[in-house]
Amino acid sequence: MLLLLAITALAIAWLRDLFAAVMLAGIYGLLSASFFVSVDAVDVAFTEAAVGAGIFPLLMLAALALVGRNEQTAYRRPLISLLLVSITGAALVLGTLDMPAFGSADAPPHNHVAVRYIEESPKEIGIPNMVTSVLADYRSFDTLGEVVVVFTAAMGVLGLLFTGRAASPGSATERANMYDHRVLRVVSKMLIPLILLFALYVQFHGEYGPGGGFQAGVIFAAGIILYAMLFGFGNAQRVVRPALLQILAACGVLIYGSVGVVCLLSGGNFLDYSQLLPDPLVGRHVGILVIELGVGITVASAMILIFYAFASATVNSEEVA
Amino acid sequence: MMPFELPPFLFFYLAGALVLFTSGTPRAVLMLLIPVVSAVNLWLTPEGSYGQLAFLDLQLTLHKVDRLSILFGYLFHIAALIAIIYSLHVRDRMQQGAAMFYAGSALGAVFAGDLLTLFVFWELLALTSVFLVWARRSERSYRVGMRYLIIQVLSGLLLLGGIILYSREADSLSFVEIGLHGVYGWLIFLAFGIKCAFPFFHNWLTDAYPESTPTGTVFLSAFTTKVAVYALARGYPGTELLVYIGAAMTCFPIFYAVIENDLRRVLAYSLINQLGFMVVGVGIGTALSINGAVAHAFTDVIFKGLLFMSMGAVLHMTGRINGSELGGLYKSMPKTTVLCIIGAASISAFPLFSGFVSKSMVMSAAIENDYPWIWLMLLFASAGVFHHAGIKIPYFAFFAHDAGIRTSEPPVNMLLAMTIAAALCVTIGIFPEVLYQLLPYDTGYNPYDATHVLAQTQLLFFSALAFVWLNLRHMYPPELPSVNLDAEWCYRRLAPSVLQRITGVVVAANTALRTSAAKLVAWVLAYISRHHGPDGLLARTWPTGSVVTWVVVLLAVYLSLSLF
Amino acid sequence: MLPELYNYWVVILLMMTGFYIVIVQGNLIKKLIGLNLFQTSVFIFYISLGKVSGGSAPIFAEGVSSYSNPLPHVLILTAIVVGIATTALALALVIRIRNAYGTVEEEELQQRDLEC
Amino acid sequence: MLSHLPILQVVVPLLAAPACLLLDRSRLVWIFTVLACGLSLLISMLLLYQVSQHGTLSYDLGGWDAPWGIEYRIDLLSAYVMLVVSGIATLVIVAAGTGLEREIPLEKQTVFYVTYLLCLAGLLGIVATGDIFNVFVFLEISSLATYALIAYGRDRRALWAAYQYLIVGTIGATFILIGIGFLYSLTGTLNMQDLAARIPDSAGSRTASTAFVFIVVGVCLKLALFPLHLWLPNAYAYAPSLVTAFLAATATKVAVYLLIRLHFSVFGEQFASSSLPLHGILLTLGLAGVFVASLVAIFQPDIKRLFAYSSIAQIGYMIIGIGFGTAIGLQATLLHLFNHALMKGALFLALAAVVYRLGSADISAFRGLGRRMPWTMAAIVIGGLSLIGMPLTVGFVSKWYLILAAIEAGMWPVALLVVTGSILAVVYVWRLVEAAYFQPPENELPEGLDGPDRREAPLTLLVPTWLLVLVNIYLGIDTRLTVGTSGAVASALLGGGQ
Repeated sequence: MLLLLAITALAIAWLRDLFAAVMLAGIYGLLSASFFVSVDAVDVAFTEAAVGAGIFPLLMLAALALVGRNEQTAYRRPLISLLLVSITGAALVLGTLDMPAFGSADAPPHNHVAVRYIEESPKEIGIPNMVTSVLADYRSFDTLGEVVVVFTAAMGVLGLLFTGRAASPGSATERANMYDHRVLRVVSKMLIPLILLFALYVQFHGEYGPGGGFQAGVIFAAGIILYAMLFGFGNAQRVVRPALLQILAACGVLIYGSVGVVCLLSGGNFLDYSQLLPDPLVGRHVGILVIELGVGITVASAMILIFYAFASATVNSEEVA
Repeated sequence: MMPFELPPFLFFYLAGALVLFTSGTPRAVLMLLIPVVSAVNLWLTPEGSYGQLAFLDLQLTLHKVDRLSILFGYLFHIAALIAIIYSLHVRDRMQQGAAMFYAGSALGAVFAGDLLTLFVFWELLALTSVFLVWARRSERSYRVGMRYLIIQVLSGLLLLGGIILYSREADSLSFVEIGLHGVYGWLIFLAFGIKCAFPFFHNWLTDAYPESTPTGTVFLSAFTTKVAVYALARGYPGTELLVYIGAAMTCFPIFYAVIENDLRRVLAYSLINQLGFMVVGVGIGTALSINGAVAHAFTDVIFKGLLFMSMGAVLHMTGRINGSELGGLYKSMPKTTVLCIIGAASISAFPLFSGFVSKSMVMSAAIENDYPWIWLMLLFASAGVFHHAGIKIPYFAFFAHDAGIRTSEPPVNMLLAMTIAAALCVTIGIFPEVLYQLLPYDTGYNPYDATHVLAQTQLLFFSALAFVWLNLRHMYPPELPSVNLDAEWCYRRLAPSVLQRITGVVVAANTALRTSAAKLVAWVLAYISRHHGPDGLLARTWPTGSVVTWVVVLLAVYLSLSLF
Repeated sequence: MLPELYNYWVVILLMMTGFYIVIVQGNLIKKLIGLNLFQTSVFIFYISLGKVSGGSAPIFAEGVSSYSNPLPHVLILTAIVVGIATTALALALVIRIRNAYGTVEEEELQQRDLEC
Repeated sequence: MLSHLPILQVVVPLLAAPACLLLDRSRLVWIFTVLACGLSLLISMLLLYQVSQHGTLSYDLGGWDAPWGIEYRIDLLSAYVMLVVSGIATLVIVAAGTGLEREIPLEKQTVFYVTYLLCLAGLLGIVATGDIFNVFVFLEISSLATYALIAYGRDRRALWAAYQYLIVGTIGATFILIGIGFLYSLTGTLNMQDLAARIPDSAGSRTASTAFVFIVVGVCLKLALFPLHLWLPNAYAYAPSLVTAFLAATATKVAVYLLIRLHFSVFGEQFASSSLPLHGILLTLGLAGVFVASLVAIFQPDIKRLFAYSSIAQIGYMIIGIGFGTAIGLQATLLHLFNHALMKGALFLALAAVVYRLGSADISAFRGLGRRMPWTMAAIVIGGLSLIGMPLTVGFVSKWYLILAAIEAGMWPVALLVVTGSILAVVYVWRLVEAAYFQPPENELPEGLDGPDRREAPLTLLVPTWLLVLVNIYLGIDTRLTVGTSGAVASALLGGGQ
């Protein structure tokens, strides 16, 4: 598995065609996702599949459409760089020689903080998925930060690209590239509601199985993006307006944050859900649900916003040209 | 007694700030009032330390009054007042504001109770004074001011370095006798030396002072170097090295002064020469000699101020200052002429004039302490002074052949300032006790004994005779000021050619040294700009890859350093 | 020793490949792919840390006593999100660069800056 | 509510950001942003007071105890840095009220303010947290926001600069992440205090050394230590002027904070100096930075770039202070951290005023500026004097301690080089003064005709600038606050860590 990964990586380095490189990067994402499954990191695998094999290549392709797929072949002192990189790699290999062996159960990471997560979290939090417990409760502030990172990126992209102009209906750009594929359109018309449903399932199932707000948000976004690709951005933007998305993205963060503030007002520390309701365990449940919802909303709307921004950049650059 | 213990610099700084925002009569009144108020304040301040202040982990004393500092305090007040009167007609906010700040800084430095405060005012002195040079607002004065500033700041940096070392060594910052011990002693010595225009560090003075405005030079001549003398008197009394340095300072400017055509530059050289007497006095280090040095500083400020003022008046009225272009001005500026002659008599140490009273103390101290050679040098220098400052200045400006310039007396305020200075010169000359009372030590010295008076008069008489004779024979041509003839007649034993050659060699060596230094600097600059200039290797915009390369390199280096 | 640390070495290999791409390639998009490789290698590193032999996925189930460590998983979830957020922003930058300069090759960028 | 101050410090700007987006009118957004920044400044003052009265504060997020949950930990050092960051942020945002209109189109201003608040929240989060992974998260928030802010610059080179910074910054952050991973594999914890307790057990292991190396390199990238500084000049030069003012005064300072925190509080001085000849490296690189950057600054025609290079040089001084490895050296670093924020904040704000009026920060724009914009130019001069290290300004205080530290450590040449570096600063500051006061303006306007570029900068720009300048002078004379605080912090950090 890892060997495959390494080969893919080298192939990416070798390839000149950006399009192929992006595709390989997608495959690389899938491969690493399956590696994550093989080492029991199902949540991570799910996310990596959605991101590495989904959103990442999608964004890359959208950008490539604007930038062009051909790369120039001028390399900068490849030999020296190769040498440098190899030396550093060798030094690193030396540096890892006394690392705890792979999978050994008595390595320090497994015997300190993690013990409590594994042994106590089903009782303390009351949900089986320990990753969700840690993510949404023990270290929920990190997750708030993570949502804010997505929000920040969306804001950055917005500031950079978005002009606020929707493509005027009926213009040439209205018809998306894949508009002519009738079969695709019919199939996806049926598929998109399913995708959205699945997103909702992932959203609310996160406590029990792999999944949660982030994955759900990504999937939801993927559904909308698919719609946009097939039916044109103008149509998509009429269905889900960018202004609304901005508000939603902000609201998601605010929902998350206000849960924290409510906890604070009801006498606990920031994000201490046990204060939300008289029964601390139920309170935790509610807290986790609400913040996961916030995560989902922000991630979905941020991803769609980013995609819209890329799309509108396409439209604009075509108009300029 | 709170209100009477304010440090004097506060008054001047306040005045400086106000001057920037006022004009006309209020400004004039303000500028005149401030030194008076400040002087009264100083008069009422008993000796002691005031304005203690904790800075960093150090104890600072902003304001410390003792006998040495108070003498300079009075001196600077007098000088400031005279210079202010002299410059009342000037309508230039920047110049007058800077002058007030400058005088204030000098006072601050003199009353600084610790070295760090001294350093602060030392730098402020440099910063504020440079505006007086720039006030002439010409390209040349800008360049000169720049050089001046660099050297002054350098002196400050040396001082700071010395102070830091000193504070570690002595664990205190109070400004007491330092002496040439260790690196810090030398650093501080050098810093003081630069400001005091020691040989090889004197160029800033002769460079900058003649380039300032007519009024600016009067201020400049009073403060900077005297602060340095004060600092030397406090930090390095009795350092023998100073005797030799001082002696050199008295002699070498004479060569330059004699060949110089710009009369204010002549005065600048003679300023260095007078400083030499003070430095010798400090270096000998006995009560008498220190008294002499301090007293000479006192009188020098006034008579040198008077001379600069009279030359300033000439420049102000005629727009010319080169000896070769002037002459015959006594017809149109008789009062200025008389005042200038009083100044000339003082600097030449005529009995009954102030220079005699103070200079003779240093000379006596040199004899008493077995420095016969030094005494001889000082004697030679005295004669030289008489020649270039006492005779040359008034003669070429006001007499000599008539250059045909017809003008009038300078403005009343200028005349008034000069009159006050002249009156002081004469008063001190006749009643030296007034000055002696103020001196740090009580020595009961009497300048008017027969030997002194006789020796001095004899010297002066022969010099004058020589000059007159030369002139009658038309052998002292003002049109060719670079020909140096006077020394031959002062000291017949020295052949004129030898002297001329020495002068030539000194000047040539100096020039050669400077050009090669300039070349070196230019080369270094070119080298630096090749790499650091906007398109140089180190300033270029680099591609992302090379930035990352550095990351990798650093990572590898760190790793190998930490693993092996 | 080899099988025990094999994972880390592959991680290092991936990391260095990513680096190599970032250093050598002049194309801004290719650099991003390289950066992504580099980041992913770190994910693999973390997840490898969390593996416990014989453990199962950290979702509570009756009768399972040994789980893999959930903490690295949580951290990497965050890191993946951070990674994609960075990529999105970077791509937006690349698009703007392309619009402003007309190229995404670094050498040409440098030349065009020198021209003006 | 007072017990919640540590979290409020971060959460206020963090949540103000999305709330800002909901307001639509840009004037309203500005007022809101100013309020949010002002509030966080107030909180940071209260925090500093609390910490100085009651000692270190600890705050468990989500109510979970420290090694399991995320802990916020405010000691004197973090309170001190947060005060700098939020203070500068507030002043800059006040100035943005009018200063922004010429640099960023109106329709993008809302998003700009949102990003600004996010950046502030990220920076404060880095400083406040006691959890090493949380550092990474907030580092990324602030970094992403920074990249976006830089890209707002009008010059197209801003884009490329932002891209470069993004690549380099991401590598830096990922390095830190790798370092965290190594540490975790060694100790099983992410809490800084817990780490500090557990690292000595595994001192000498290669893993620990490797972790340290990764973290140091990563942080050095962020703080633009020579030779990893290549991203900085362009980023600062082409970003909008106000952004530059904010970043120059805060971002690198937070990076320096991070270096100090990780070096002294997590790894501990003993480990750090035994695993790497770090002191030597830091001294060498710091000095190299001072000289190379100062020399480059001397020749720069673009004044923003000039001051960007001078920032690199000043960072060099801070690093030198750490490199001595003594309490007084560290104190010098902390002083300079604070003081440099003050002076660079003032300088870049004044530059923003110049750009606002003249549309350019080229040296030619400065000709005759002393008459056109006397207040702005005076601020630049005082800021420049501070940069040089003139007495009566804060610059002197930090240089003084730096030199003391050098002498105490017996490193004469270093002390001498520090002084020489100051002389280089004199030269580049002088170029500005010369242009402003001694050269005629490039295009002299007819007398009596008040063109738009003849006037002094608007008050909203001048007041924050002069506030900084006055603080600059005040703290240069009354040094109790800075010297006292930094002294206490330095001895606490070196006295076995907190």
